[in-house]
Amino acid sequence: MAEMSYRDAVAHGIAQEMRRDPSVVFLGEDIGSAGGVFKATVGVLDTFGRTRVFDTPISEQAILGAAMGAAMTGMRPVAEIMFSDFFAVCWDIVANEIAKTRYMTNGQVTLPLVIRSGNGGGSRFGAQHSQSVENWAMAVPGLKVVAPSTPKDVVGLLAAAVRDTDPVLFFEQKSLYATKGEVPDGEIVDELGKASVLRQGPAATVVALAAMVPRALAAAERLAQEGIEVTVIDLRSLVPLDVTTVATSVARTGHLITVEENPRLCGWGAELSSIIAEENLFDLDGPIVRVTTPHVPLPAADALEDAALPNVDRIVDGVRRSVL
Amino acid sequence: MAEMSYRDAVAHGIAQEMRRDPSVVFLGEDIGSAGGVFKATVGVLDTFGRTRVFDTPISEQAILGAAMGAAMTGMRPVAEIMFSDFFAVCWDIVANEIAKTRYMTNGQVTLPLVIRSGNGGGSRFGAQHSQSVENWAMAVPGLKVVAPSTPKDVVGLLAAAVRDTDPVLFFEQKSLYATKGEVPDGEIVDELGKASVLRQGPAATVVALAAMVPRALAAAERLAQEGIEVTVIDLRSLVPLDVTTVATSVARTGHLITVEENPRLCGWGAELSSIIAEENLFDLDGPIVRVTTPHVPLPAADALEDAALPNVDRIVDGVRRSVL
Amino acid sequence: MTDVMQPSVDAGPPALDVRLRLYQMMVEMRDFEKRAYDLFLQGLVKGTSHLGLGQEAVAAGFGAALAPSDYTFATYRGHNHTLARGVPMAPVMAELMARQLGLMAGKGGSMHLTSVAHRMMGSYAIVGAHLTIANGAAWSSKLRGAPEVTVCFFGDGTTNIGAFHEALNLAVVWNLPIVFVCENNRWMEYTPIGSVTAVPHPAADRAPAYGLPGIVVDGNDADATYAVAVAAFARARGGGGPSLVEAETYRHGGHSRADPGKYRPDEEVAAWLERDPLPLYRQRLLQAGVPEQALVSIEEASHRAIDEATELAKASPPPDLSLVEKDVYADGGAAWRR
Amino acid sequence: MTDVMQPSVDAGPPALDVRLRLYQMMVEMRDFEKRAYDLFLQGLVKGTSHLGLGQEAVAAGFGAALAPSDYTFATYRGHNHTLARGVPMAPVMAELMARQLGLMAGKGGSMHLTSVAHRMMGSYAIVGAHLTIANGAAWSSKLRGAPEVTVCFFGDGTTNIGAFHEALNLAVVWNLPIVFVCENNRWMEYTPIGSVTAVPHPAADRAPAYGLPGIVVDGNDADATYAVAVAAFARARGGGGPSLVEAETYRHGGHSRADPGKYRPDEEVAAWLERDPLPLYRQRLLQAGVPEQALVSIEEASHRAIDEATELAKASPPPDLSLVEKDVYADGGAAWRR
Ligand SMILES: Cc1ncc(C[n+]2csc(CCOP(=O)(O)OP(=O)(O)O)c2C)c(N)n1
Ligand SMILES: Cc1ncc(C[n+]2csc(CCOP(=O)(O)OP(=O)(O)O)c2C)c(N)n1
Ligand SMILES: [Mg+2]
Ligand SMILES: [Mg+2]
Repeated sequence: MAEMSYRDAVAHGIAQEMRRDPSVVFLGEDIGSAGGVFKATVGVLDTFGRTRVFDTPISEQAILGAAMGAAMTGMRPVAEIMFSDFFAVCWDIVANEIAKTRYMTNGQVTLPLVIRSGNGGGSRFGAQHSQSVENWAMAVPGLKVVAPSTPKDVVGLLAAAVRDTDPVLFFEQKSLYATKGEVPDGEIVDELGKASVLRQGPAATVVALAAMVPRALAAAERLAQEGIEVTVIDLRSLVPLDVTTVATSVARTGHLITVEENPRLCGWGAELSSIIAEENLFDLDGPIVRVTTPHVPLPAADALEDAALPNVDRIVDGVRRSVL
Repeated sequence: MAEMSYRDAVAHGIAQEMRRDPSVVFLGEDIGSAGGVFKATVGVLDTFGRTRVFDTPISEQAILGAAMGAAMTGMRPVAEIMFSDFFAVCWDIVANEIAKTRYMTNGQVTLPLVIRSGNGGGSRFGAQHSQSVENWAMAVPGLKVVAPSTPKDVVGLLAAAVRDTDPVLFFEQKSLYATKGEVPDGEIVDELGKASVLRQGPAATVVALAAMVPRALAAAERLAQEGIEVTVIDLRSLVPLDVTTVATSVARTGHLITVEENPRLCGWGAELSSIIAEENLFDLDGPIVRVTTPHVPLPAADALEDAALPNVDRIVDGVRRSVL
Repeated sequence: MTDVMQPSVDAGPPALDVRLRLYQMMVEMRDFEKRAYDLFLQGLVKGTSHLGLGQEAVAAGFGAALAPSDYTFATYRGHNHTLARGVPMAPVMAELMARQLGLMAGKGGSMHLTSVAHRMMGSYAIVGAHLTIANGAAWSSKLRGAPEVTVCFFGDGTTNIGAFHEALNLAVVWNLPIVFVCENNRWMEYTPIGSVTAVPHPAADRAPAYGLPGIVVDGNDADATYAVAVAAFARARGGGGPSLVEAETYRHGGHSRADPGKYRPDEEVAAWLERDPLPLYRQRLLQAGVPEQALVSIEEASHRAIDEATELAKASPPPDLSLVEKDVYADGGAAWRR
Repeated sequence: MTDVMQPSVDAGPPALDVRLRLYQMMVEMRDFEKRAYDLFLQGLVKGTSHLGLGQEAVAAGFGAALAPSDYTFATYRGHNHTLARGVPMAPVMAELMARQLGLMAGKGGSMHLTSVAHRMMGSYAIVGAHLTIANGAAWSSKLRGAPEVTVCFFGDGTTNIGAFHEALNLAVVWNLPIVFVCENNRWMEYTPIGSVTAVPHPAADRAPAYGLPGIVVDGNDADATYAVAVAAFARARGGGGPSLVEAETYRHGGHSRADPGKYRPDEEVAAWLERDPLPLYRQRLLQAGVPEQALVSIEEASHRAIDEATELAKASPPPDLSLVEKDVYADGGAAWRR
């Protein structure tokens, strides 16, 4: 067991998998010599050399196309899209090619690849470098979608993603890179599609993802001081989606609050809410409240960005609106 | 009043606006000489000539970039993205540039432009030419999103879109191009963000969009024969979203069923469902049922595609599941 | 403007067995596409389809030069390229007809023909994307140290989309064993390439932008395409890196099944029909002393093959509806939840 | 490899008033960027920022040649280009400091400087996209029959992304009044352009792919950039269509505020610091007989201006929180529902 930053856990996880499996190769912009613009892949090039680690031109379509073609033919590439906003310049390769090819070929093609990306706001980078777009991926059939909230989950879920035979989009929340946590020694392999129940409480079920998890926990703490004990679930993965864990909890608490960085419309919170409203409506004792960023691009100024992103106050408020 | 196909209504609507306003220009692939691959813009080039109508290379980013730059500087471009699947190759221009620029510039830049696109399945074109992606657009703050279901609405909503000072994504459902309807003579201008109540009934509220509207109406007809009278609402526009009309109806009927071509996860149906589950939960007497395409890419074979898309049986079934 | 290199075909014509093989491939492609067109008229080919009638000499020349372990990537106009890899006619036709027997059981359709067993790695329907994916296969060969080459076909219109540029640059930077083949048939869908392109040779004039020589070949001459293919594949296999070849050709019909192709000047069509690669090649083989009977028996065998394939495809039922929710994920299913 | 054309600057140096203006612009840019760096060290510049230190001669040369009604499009490394359009220092600095006084009241940040009133049509942070948008402005000028020219700046790394290719081709096909300026500072973020590009001159060697001449200019020589700009703008204004110019230059610091730039070889940095455009130009003006006092007063005025701007920006409060939900739509609000 060692304390490690979320940032370092990325390099650790990649190295673990590259060491294990020689078919794992790693490509992206500035990932090699520079160790990544977020310094999340420092040391990987030194350890594995230029036959396994590839600095690319600024050509996101070419990066993901290369990953896809290599995955079709025996490799297990890990590609980086530096900021998840840049998925927009290569969305065709993700949504039309990678997501659909197994299906279109009636299962002939298998695409064991991982696309890592720095996701989310809080860094004052402005509207084109701050988006949370994991919901874009969730909306496209054929992709798996993962978003860890702790260093330990980074390592374990990254390992699971690399070993998975399907394409996995792996969202690293930029605002978490500097956070730290304990990571067990030795090889860690987690499982995709299992939510974590981080805190148990009968009053409500609060479901969060990535950077919203610590905020949801802080909100739970605050509510506990008022005697409102809530359950907090870290979803960890959007596809597969652990509906069972959420539904089971809602059956107990009667209240669901989702907390997401996505802008208001069509986020994963809407999906989860609508599943419960369809399948578990009569378990509900109060409205399903979604706490989200408002439906706006993210502003750059610190004061404005902080006001836009969900915070502890708004989560506490959301819980109150449901349980009242 | 004249009968007109949905297809012809497109050309009619474009011509109406180009005649009215010389700053409206029209660009896209094969839209001019060929009259569009769906023959939806036949005659526009002949009427307005090559100083207003522009056949482009296969360069979707360049097409939308040109539209954006022109809109910033005094023009009102109407651009075509031939199949809405191709938004994936120019998603950056849509989601990162067009959607965000007004906000990022603190309102300095105005982008009065329309992007028309052939959307949806039913044509046996396979997974890369059949998607319904209006939910992709809805998920991005800064865009308006419209999807007409009748020839009359094509003309009226297209006019409203062209006159709107915001960027509007205008989804033409391919499977509706051959359908016909009455279109009033003279200039028609509709309003964005107003749903149409097409049928009134106390048993449930069925909300549909585009090609799902006629199917929802057929399902309502079938249910009526069993004595179940439902309300059918054509949403017509996703942004602005006419929550009021839907919520008002749900308050009366106690049941909401959404019918969408989108694949299962994060469609507009989920958004609408979650809004009602948050704001009108106690109006509900039964689960909110979403009828969608399953979360799969669309298969090409007619038998498979028909089995995948929502049909009258599944809508009838969805209503039954809610009202029982 | 860049000088365009005509490849030297000084090596003389291919060996006779290769030439007969080239002829056979072209005849089979022609028979297949003509039958596909007939079946479309009969309402039996569903959805869309994009015929390669007139462009057979490109598919045959490059196809014949491939080794079995090499990879092919093609576009929606990929029937010829699929047959060129030895994929039997019946499952290809059955795919066009949306039958269970189809190469992908109807799930992909005519635009997505794929047979991994034949190293036909797919037909792609988004213009340009597959150039980047083909790079990946070539990169993988290099990573695995396998002596495989990748060939990637695409149209003239594809040279103006961003993915083309990204793919060509990366292929050169990584020195990949890949050959890009632009089938310049002068038209995109309904728009002539010349009207929307900054240079006369949409591919060859761009080759220098990637440090490559501009190669133009007569795409209606199977000997020429074969010679260029052999040279480019040898270069790739020898570690010499990518090539970009522009093959000048013409599609005899419209862009896709719904299109009669009437927008093209009559004289242009007539001129190209006179340069139809099949009669040209037949004539050349006869002149080279091949007995006509040899050609006739190739033709008859092909006619029999397409008839049999048609019957097999017709006899196949529509795909089982359970396929709708199969193979979204590698576990064989479509389950996105737990 | 394409021969690269050096533009002829036979016309002789620009007039003295232009040269003094060029010097003044460069001094102001330099002062601004140095101050931005200091304020970053003091924790007062928030978020990221990408300084143009060392690249002033490009922004000044092209900026000075623009007419007031011409349009500028730039990247996140756009401070210099914004100042070059006459945008006052205070709102620019305030934007970097996330204050209400900011050019966009803090909503855009340093990467998105825009002042439509000054025809500074935006700084864009997605590599490549703005080349296509700049085309749109140039197209609009043409449609409106207005004698405006558009200039679009971008980096060397941008030449490998698809949007570059699409934009250049369309600009030529539509014969747009636009000048694309590649500021080749040899590095992308932390990767040298040469290691990921198929040709030595990432922009100029690609020009022929769009039927354009390859133009390389010394980007650290303000007289040279000005001369090239005048020629290219005249061509565009005269209906001669687009130009693609590659200006060779260097950034003195790291890519962005977090980056000390240590990955670059010491000798490389040293060599380029010796070719710092400011002392070079100062020296040249002195040699041309400009009295030193003229230069000193330009420098002093600039120092005063940046001090004043800094104070103004510091005095401004953070933006009003109501701005979060303002101006998503043209009605001024963020209402997506009715
Ligand atoms: C990104 C994208 N844009 C547009 C289309 C529609 N489209 C399909 S084929 C085609 C023409 C392609 O022309 P070319 O590359 O010359 O190939 P050809 O059909 O002539 O073989 C177009 C525009 C598409 N499939 N993908
Ligand atoms: C599509 C996209 N990919 C990657 C990035 C991240 N990024 C920002 S600047 C940059 C380097 C750009 O290099 P260059 O074009 O040479 O411009 P310079 O920074 O040197 O001025 C990269 C990779 C981005 N903003 N957009
Ligand atoms: Mg073509
Ligand atoms: Mg650079």
